[in-house]
Amino acid sequence: MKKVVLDADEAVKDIPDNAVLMLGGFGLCGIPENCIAALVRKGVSDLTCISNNAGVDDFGIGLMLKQKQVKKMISSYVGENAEFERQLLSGELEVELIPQGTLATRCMAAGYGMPAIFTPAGVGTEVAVGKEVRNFNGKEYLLEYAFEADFAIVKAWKGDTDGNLIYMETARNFNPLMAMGGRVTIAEVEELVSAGELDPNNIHTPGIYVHRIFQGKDYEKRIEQKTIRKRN
Amino acid sequence: MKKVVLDADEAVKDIPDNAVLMLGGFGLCGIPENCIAALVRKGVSDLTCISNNAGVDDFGIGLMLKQKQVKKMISSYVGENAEFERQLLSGELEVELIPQGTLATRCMAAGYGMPAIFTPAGVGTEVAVGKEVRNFNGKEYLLEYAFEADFAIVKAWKGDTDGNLIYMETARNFNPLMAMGGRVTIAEVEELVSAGELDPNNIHTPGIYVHRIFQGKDYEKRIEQKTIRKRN
Amino acid sequence: MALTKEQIAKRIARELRDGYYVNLGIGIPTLVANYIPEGINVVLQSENGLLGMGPFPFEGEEDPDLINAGKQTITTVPGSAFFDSALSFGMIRAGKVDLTVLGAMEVSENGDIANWKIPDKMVKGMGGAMDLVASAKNIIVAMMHSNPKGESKLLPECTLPLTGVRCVKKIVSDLAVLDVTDKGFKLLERAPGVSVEEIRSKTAGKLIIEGEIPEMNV
Amino acid sequence: MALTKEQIAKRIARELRDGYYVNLGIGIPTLVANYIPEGINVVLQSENGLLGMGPFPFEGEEDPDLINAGKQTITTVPGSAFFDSALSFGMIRAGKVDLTVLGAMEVSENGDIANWKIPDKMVKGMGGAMDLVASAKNIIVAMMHSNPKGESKLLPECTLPLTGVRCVKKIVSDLAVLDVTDKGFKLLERAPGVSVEEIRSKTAGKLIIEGEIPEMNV
Repeated sequence: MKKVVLDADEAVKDIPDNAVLMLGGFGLCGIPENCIAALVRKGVSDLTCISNNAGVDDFGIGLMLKQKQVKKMISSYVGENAEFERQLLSGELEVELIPQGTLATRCMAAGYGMPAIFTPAGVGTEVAVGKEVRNFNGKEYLLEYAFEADFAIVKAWKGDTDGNLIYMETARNFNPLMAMGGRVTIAEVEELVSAGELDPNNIHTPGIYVHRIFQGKDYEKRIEQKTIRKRN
Repeated sequence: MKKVVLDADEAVKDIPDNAVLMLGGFGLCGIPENCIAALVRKGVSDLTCISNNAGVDDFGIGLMLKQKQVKKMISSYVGENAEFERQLLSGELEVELIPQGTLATRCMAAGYGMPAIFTPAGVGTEVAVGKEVRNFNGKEYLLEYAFEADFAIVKAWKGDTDGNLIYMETARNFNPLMAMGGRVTIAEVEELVSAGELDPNNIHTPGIYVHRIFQGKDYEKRIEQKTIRKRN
Repeated sequence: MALTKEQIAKRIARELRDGYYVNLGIGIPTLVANYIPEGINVVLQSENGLLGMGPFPFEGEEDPDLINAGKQTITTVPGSAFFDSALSFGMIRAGKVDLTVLGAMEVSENGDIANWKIPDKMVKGMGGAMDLVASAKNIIVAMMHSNPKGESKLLPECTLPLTGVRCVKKIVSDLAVLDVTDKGFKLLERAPGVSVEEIRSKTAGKLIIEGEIPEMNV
Repeated sequence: MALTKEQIAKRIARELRDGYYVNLGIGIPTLVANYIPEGINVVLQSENGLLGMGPFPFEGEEDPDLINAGKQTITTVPGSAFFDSALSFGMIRAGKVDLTVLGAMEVSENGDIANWKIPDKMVKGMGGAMDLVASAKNIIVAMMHSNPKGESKLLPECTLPLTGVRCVKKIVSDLAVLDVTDKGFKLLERAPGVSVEEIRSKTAGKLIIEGEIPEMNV
């Protein structure tokens, strides 16, 4: 069982054009920076990216958009990105917008072997168009299908050589859900340790869901909206 | 927000006859010993107990069975209990057997606000009788409904005054799932600490799911099957 | 005088009860955290995966791994917990969050809300708004009574694409506090110095006025 | 000579591949862990909520919080992880567990399995068996070829209440190794000294015999 790979380039080397990817992170928080850079270097194209957001013009998935590597985005919110807007309006890029909780739960569903879930989000709105509506206990729910990806790419704080992962604070977000939803799951971590060094009681993603892991480098961890309060 | 109660007796004092309870634990591992003892003392009756197992004759839910406090058990496995067998055969006790993963997921579903889930467990067996079967991608699944309980009673290793819980090893089992499935959730913990003393990154059950918490005492933590290997 | 945004937030803060778990949306709702009454403890939920959100950090103490649903740097309070986005929306769907406060472009007299999309404008997405409005057991909308063109945002029916249906329970606008009832908007309070007549004229949806309408205490 | 239980376990262990995640049921399957071939690393899953199950503890080192799905005291190996029972069955349903080994009372020629209930006997429940057989991508059954009365347990159709349908992929009995194919039980190997004729006579379901059937290497 050799899950450890050298670096991001090795981790993503067999991702083909037209692949469906899940990319963890919320905004620029907890995104797989090293793998995104490697995908940009590799120049793979026509990707479908399932990711809550689409980065900003010069960071995150925005870097892949700039290179026109993305055919379709499946996201809940895609603001803050001028190039994205240009491609969308020109028809170069397809976008499917999905409520955030639905997106999260559809990723989770795949990892739990549940083919579909019911959620009230979007009932009575354009999100419900063409979808099965079902009433349980007087409340209406949409049937939404599980998401699976060819490759899920996630970023964790710490990981071990067996693929167990621990995330930091709100950088957890979609990462453990997408880690479960990949046919092949790639994890980049800030610190890679030997199996046995992480507390088995505090693992967020059990290694069974992770196929490749490496210690990333040069994390920028850019802050999208720095908000502070004054010391008095 | 005062969640801390004095002891098990105070925690269970308003549980009425005919209540539907969830009780955490797998076998005798991670069971809410203090609350079970308090329920026995209180003498409440005609309970429906959702619990993976039914304890043994003189420990766990077996203590409530001996007092004839249980009307119905909803479990996946109910062996190792002679009094249980007697009551079942005499018709005093009703039993509903549910596949273990289905039971776990139905509890989880309530905590995730999902009214029903799909699982392949039991397709083509007597468990499927009367249930909706649905085909997704060529595989058949049963529609199973979420479980909610009037009271969920769980046991954790550590907890804080805001209700955040951490479980120890395999004593986690059904506890976090049932903690999410109770309209009122009672947690007994081996060690109760002040809010802020637990690492927020390692919480297994966020306090929002927990309504009452207390530090239990005199934990026996009985071992059901002591298995050892020889030192050579 | 119409309320300021801060005053709307302050009025909404008076709806908080001790022990509430609360989700505050972006904009005016975020300001509610600044006016939590003395003696009331609430826990703020951020739907990206946090219970126990604290104030913004001091300069130099920003943590890139610690942001709120508006992507702002934040802090935590003692007793906080992190979790993934599925559990976060799970607890919302399960009704564990006591109160959700969010903004709206339009609200209809039956409680429909539109706040995510304007036709012919770039659509950024609904984020977590559809999940929140479909799931929260108690939703208060913080909004201006009229749009910049002077048109009422409290309508018989929403004209914009909906975010959710029959879900808004209460509105606190710059002019009034209103309950959304089976029969329409029920006027509960007026902003200081604002007349019932002004509110009536700026409410396009059905307005129910019963008895004396007191002025808000802000 | 028919295989002993230990030999059945040893033969099944030869089906393990490096890196496999494996769930071993109670009884003979548990013994498989004792025969994992040199150079093969597998991770044992226990469906109550553990990946990385180790051997039984030494006397005095039992931990009541650390048990397996058979409720036995166990240990962990480096790289283990604990989780709740829903995630545990989630990873099973999602096909992340590579191999499940379990016992059976009956298997039918189309792969149905019965192993949880005997009519008119006290029913203890299916535990996790129905979830496992419905979800595992690769199921090997460890069983005696015949019951104590001498009746075949490899049948045209199961007579006992089913645990799962069309799910068993392979059987290792005390007499033979067989694949379960679309057309019936396909004989792959015989126990040392056991004739094809004996296997044929003790297999009530359809048996496919093609070419020479080698003896097992145990």
